[in-house]
Amino acid sequence: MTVVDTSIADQPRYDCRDAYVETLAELAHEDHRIVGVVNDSVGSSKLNSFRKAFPDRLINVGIAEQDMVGVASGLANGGRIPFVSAASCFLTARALEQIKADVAYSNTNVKLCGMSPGVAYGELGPTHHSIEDIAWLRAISGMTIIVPADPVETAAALRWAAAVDGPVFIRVSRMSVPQVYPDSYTFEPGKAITMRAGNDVTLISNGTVLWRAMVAAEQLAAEGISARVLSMPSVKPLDVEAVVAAAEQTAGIVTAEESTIAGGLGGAVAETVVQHHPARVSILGIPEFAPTGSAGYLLDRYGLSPEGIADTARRLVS
Amino acid sequence: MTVVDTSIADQPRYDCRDAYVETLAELAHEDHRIVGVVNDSVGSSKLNSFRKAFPDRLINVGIAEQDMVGVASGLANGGRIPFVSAASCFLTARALEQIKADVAYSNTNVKLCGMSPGVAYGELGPTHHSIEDIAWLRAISGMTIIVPADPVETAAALRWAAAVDGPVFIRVSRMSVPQVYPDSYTFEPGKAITMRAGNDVTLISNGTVLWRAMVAAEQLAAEGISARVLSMPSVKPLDVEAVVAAAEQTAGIVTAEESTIAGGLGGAVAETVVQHHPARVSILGIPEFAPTGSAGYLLDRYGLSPEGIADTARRLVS
Amino acid sequence: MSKAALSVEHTTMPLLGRLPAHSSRAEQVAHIAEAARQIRIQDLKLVYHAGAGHIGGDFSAIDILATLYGAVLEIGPETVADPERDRFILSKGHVAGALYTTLAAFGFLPITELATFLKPLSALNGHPNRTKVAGVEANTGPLGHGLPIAVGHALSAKLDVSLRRTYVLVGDGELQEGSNWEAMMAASQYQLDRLTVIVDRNRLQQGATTKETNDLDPLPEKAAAFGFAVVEVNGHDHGELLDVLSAVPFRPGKPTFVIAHTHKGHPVSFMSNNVAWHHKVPNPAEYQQAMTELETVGQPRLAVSPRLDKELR
Amino acid sequence: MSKAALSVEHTTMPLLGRLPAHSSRAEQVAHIAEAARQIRIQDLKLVYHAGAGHIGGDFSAIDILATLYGAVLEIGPETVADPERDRFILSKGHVAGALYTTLAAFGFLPITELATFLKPLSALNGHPNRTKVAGVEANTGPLGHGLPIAVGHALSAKLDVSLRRTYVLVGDGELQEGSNWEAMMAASQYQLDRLTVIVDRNRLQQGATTKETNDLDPLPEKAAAFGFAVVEVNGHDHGELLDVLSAVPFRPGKPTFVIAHTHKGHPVSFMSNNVAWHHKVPNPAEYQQAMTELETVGQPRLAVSPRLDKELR
Ligand SMILES: Cc1ncc(C[n+]2csc(CCOP(=O)(O)OP(=O)(O)O)c2C)c(N)n1
Ligand SMILES: Cc1ncc(C[n+]2csc(CCOP(=O)(O)OP(=O)(O)O)c2C)c(N)n1
Ligand SMILES: [Mg+2]
Ligand SMILES: [Mg+2]
Repeated sequence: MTVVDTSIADQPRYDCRDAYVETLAELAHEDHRIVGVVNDSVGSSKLNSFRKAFPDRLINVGIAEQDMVGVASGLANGGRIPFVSAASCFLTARALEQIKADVAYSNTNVKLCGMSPGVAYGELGPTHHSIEDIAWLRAISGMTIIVPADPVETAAALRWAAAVDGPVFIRVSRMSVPQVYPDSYTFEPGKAITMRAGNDVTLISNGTVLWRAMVAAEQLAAEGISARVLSMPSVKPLDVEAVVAAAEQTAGIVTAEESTIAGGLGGAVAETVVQHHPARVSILGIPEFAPTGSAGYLLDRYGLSPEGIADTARRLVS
Repeated sequence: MTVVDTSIADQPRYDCRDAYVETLAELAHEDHRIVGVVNDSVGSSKLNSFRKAFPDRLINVGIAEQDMVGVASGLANGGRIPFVSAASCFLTARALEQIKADVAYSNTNVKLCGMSPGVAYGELGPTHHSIEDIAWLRAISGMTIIVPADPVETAAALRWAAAVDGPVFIRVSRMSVPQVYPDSYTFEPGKAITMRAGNDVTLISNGTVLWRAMVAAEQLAAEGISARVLSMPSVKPLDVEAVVAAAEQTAGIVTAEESTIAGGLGGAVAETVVQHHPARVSILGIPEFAPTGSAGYLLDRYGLSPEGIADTARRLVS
Repeated sequence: MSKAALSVEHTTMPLLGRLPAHSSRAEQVAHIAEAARQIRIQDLKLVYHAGAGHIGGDFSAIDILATLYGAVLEIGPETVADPERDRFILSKGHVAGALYTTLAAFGFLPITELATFLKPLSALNGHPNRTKVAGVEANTGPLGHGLPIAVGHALSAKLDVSLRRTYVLVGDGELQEGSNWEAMMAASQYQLDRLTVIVDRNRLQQGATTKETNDLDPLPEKAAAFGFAVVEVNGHDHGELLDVLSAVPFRPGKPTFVIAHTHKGHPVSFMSNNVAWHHKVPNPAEYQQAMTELETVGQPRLAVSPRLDKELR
Repeated sequence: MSKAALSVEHTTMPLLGRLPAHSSRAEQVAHIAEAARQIRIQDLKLVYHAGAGHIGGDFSAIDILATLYGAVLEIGPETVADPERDRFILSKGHVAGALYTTLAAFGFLPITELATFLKPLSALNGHPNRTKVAGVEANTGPLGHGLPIAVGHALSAKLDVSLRRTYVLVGDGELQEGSNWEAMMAASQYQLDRLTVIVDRNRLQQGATTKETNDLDPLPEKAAAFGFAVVEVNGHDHGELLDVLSAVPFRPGKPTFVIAHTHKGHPVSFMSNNVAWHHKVPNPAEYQQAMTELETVGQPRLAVSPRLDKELR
C-alpha cells in the first residue's frame, strides 16, 4: 500500500470569491473599461472593497437580473467590459433569454460570473442551488463556459476572459477548495489539464469537485488502481482530444461535478465519446432537487466525495 | 432496388396546432378545471375558437411570460389545470426560473405547451428559434418532456397530460407533418415506439423530424441497409431499455431532432448508452445560431432531411 | 457562554389558537401582539441555535404574519387542504423561519418540529416547500415569484365565483423584480379585488437601503398607476394591520396594495433598521440582549424612528 | 396579377442623405416627410414581394425612424463604428423591415441589398442582427430587451462623461414585459437624462388592443411614477417628433419617456388601426391600393381618427 503523505485534502482551503474580487480589482486598475454589474449582490459577491476602490464602476441595478444582463450588454455596446456578478442560480435562470439574445447571439463582450454555484447555498435549498447552469448555457451557441477549480484558476480564467472579446461564463465557487494548480498556471480554453497520469480509469472533473477527484485517485492508487485525473475547466469548448484519449487508453471515465447529471460536463463527455470513441462513462452529479442539507452533506449524499468518486471508479474497472 | 410506393413522404401534412386546439377544447368540455393561459399568443396558438367557446377560461396575461407561468402555478393552486400556450422560445427562455421553482420544484399541476418550437419560425431567426428548450428543461428535475411527432400523438399527449397530476412540457409543432401513428395511438411516458424494425442501424427521432427519419429508413432499405426507427416522444423519462437494445443490437444510433446538439434528445441518448452499453451515436441537430432561411431550408442545411439522415446512417454503418 | 446546537429544548413556544369568532377587536389585537412576541422569541432561538436565517426580514414581517394567521386568514390546521381556504403566499421566501414559527404557533406543524430547521433531510428548508410543509402555498426563495402566483390563485377564485381571498407578502427590495409589475398589470386588468398585496416596506434590502440601490419611491404612485387601491399602514401596529387586512375588497373592482411601513429587525434595538442584520446570526451576548428586549416588552414596541413616524399617514 | 419574388427590381428607393447642418426646421420636416414616404413605399414592396413581415408595426414606427435617422441621430454610414455616435436601439425588433429600409435610405447599406430580405443566408433576417448589419445596435426580437440595453449604453456614456445620446423604440404591448420596468427604475436611479424612451403607442399588440389584453393606461402616470419626464406627441407628426426628440435632456436629471401616439398601418386606409395587419401580407389588390395611397399623398396623412385627435395634448 502506497503511503499518501501530501494529500491535497490536507492543504489549506480558499473561497474562490476572494481570488475573484482581487483579480477583478487588478484588472480594473489595468483597464478602465472594466466595470462590475450586480443585482444587490455586492456583499454575496464580496465586492465591497471593489466598490470602495471604484465607486462609479460598480453598477448595482437592484434585484433585477434581466435588467442586469441587458444593462451589461448595453455597457459593452458603449465600449465597457462588464463583469456581471450574481448568484449563478438567479443569473442563469432569470436572465436566460438575455444571455441568449443580448450576450451570446449578439456576441457582446460581456463576462458572466456565476457566484456560489452548484449546491454552495446548501440549506437554502434547490431554488438557490445552481446545478442546471452548465447544462442551460451549454445549449446556447457562442458561449465559453469555464468552471475553475481553485483560486489560481479563477484568477487565470478572469484574466483570460478580460483579454478576449466575446461572451464568457465563469463559475466562481464559494465552497472552499485547496489550491490545485501552481501559481504560474494560465488558462487555455478547450484544454484539459492532466492532474495525474494513469491508465486504468479516468476521472474528469472541475470546480469544487476536482480536488475530491484527486483525493479519490490517491485512494485508488493505494489499491493499485491507476486513475488518470483530467481537470476540465473549459466545459465549452471541450477538449475532445483529451476525452477521446481517455476513452481509448483507459477502461472508462467517471465525470464528477457539482451539477445536474443531465446535460452538464457529464453530458458533454458522453456526447463526445459516443461520437468519437464509445466508452463507458459514469456520470456523477446532483440527480434531483436536493433535500435540506449543507453543501458538504449534499456532495457526500450524491457520491461527490473522494470516497464516492473512488467507489464509482472501482465499479467501472471491476 | 425496392420500390417504395407508399412513402410516408407522400401523405397529407398537418399543423399539429390544429390537433392541439381541438383536443384542448374537448378536454375543456369534459373537465371544467381546464383553462388556457397565454401571452398575447391567442392567434399564434390558434386559440381563437377556444376563446369563443370558453371566454372566461382563456387567460391572456399580456406579453409577460414570467407572469404567465406564475399565474398558471397559482391557478393550479386554486384547483385549475392550466395549459400554458406560448411560443416555446419565449416560454422556456423567459420563464425558466418560474418553470423551475413554481412548476417543477413546487410540483404543481401545470401543463406547458411550447408552440412552434425548433426552427419553425424560420426566417424570424435564432431569437425565435426554440432549439434549446429540450436541453434546458431536461436539466430541471421533475419535468416530463414530450415531443409529439404528428397530430395523433399531439392529441394523445395532451390527453395523457390532462389526466396526470404534475408538471408536463409538450412541444406543439407548427411545421406540418404527415400522420405517422394509427388513430388508436395512446401516449405512454418513457416508452419508445418502434416505427420500423431493423438490425443494421437505429434512427431515434421525434417531433417534426420523425417522418423524415422514416423516409430515410425507406431509402436505406432500398440499398439493403435495415434501419430500425424508434420514435422517442418521451425525452424525459427516456426509454432506457429501448435505447440499450438499439445499442446492443445495431451498429450504432443516429439521433435526429429539431434541437441543439448539446443536451437534447441526442444528449439524453448519449448519456444513456455510455452508462449502459457504449455504442456509436451520431447526433443530428442545429449546432449554431442558424442563418436566415425557412424552416425547411434550415432542416436541410443541418442534415435533418431524409437524405441527410440516411447519409449519416450510411457513414455510421460503413 | 457556549451555544448549543438547535434541539427540541429550544422549541418553547406555546401553541396559540384562533380566538372565538365573537372576540372584540381589542381582544384580537392583544392576541396578535402576544402571538407576535412569542413568534419573535422562538424565531430568535431558531436562528441563534441553527446558526443561520434571515432575522432582519423575519422580524420586519412577524407582525404581519401574526395578524394574518392570528385573526385574518380563514385557514387553520384542519382546513389546510380545503379548496375554499384563504391563501397566503410568502413571496419573500427568505423569511421561511418566521413562516415556520408562525405556522407552528397556530398548529400547522408540531412546535417541536422547529428543532429540525435547516437540518439534513428536514422539511424545514431555508426556503419554504409546499410539498413538505402543510400550510405553505408556494416554493418561494427567488424573489418576484409570489405575486404572479397570487394573481393566478385570485383568478382561480374569481373563476370559481368564490369568496376566498388571496394575500401575498413581498419585500420592498423584491419589487425591483419586473415580474411583480407584470403581475400587477394583470391583477388590475382582471379587477382582482380579493387580492391583497402587502409590501414589507422596511426600506432595506440585502446590501443597502432601497433608496441607495434602486429607489422604489414614489411607491404609492407606482402602485396606483398600476391600478391598485393603495393604503399605507404602520406594519408593526396590529390594530392598523387588522383593520386593513380584514377589509376585502378594499375598493371594489381594484386589487389592494398595502404598504406596511416596517423596520428590519424590529423591535430589537441594535438590529432595528440596520442592514447588517439581513442574515447575520447573533453572538451569545447579542442573543441575550435581544432575548431580554423581546421578553421584557409586553408587546413589540412600535417603531420610533422619526423617519417612520413622519411618513405614516 | 401575379406576384414576383423579391428581387433588386423591387428596390427602387432613392438614397437620401442628411440635410446640411444649417437647414431650417421647415426644410428638415419636409425632408423627414419625404423620407418617411419613400421608406413606406419601399417597405411595402419588401413585405409584399418577400411575402412576410410586420407591416402594421412598420408603418406605425416609420415616421419615428425617419425623424431619428433623417434629422436627430448623430450617426451616419461613415460614423457607424464611431464610439461617440448616438445609439438607436430598436426594441420592437419585429419591425426589422422598417429599420433595414430606413438604414438603406440613409446609406448604411446598399439599397439593392434589401432584395435579400429574409432570403437564405441573408444578413437581413426577420429580426435585426448587429453582427451582420451595420447600424444595428442590438439583436432584438424577443420583446422587452431593448430598454435594459439602452440603459446600459446610457450608463456607459455617463461613465465616459460623453454627450452621446441613447434612444430606444419600444412597442406599447411590449411594455407589458416586466424587464422594461426594471430598466426604468434603474434609468431613473442613475438619472440618465440623455436616454430617451420612445413608445410606439398604437394601442394594438399582436392579437388585440392593449386595453383588451393588459391595459397600459394610465401610461403617463406609470412612467412618471417610475421617475421619467413624460411627453406625449403625435407619432406621425414629423415636426412634433423632431422637436421632442432633439430636446435632450428634456428635463435635466431625468430620463425621457416620449409617448408617440400612432396608428398601426398608418396611413393606409384599410390597414390603419386594424389589428389584422400585425403581420398580414397584402394580396395584389391590397398592394395596389396601398401603393396608390402612399404615392398620391405628398406626405403621410396625419392620423384622423377622433380617438387619436382627442387624446393628443
Ligand atoms: C431573484 C433573486 N435575486 C436575488 C436574491 C437574493 N436576495 C435574497 S433576500 C434579498 C434582499 C431582499 O430585500 P427585500 O425584498 O427588501 O426583503 P427584506 O428587506 O424584507 O429582507 C436578496 C437580494 C433572491 N433571493 N432572488
Ligand atoms: C418575449 C416575447 N413574447 C412574445 C412575442 C411575440 N410578439 C411579437 S410582436 C408582438 C406584439 C407586440 O406588440 P407591440 O409591442 O404593441 O408592437 P406593435 O404594436 O408596434 O407591433 C408579440 C406578442 C415576442 N416577440 N417576444
Ligand atoms: Mg426590504
Ligand atoms: Mg402596439
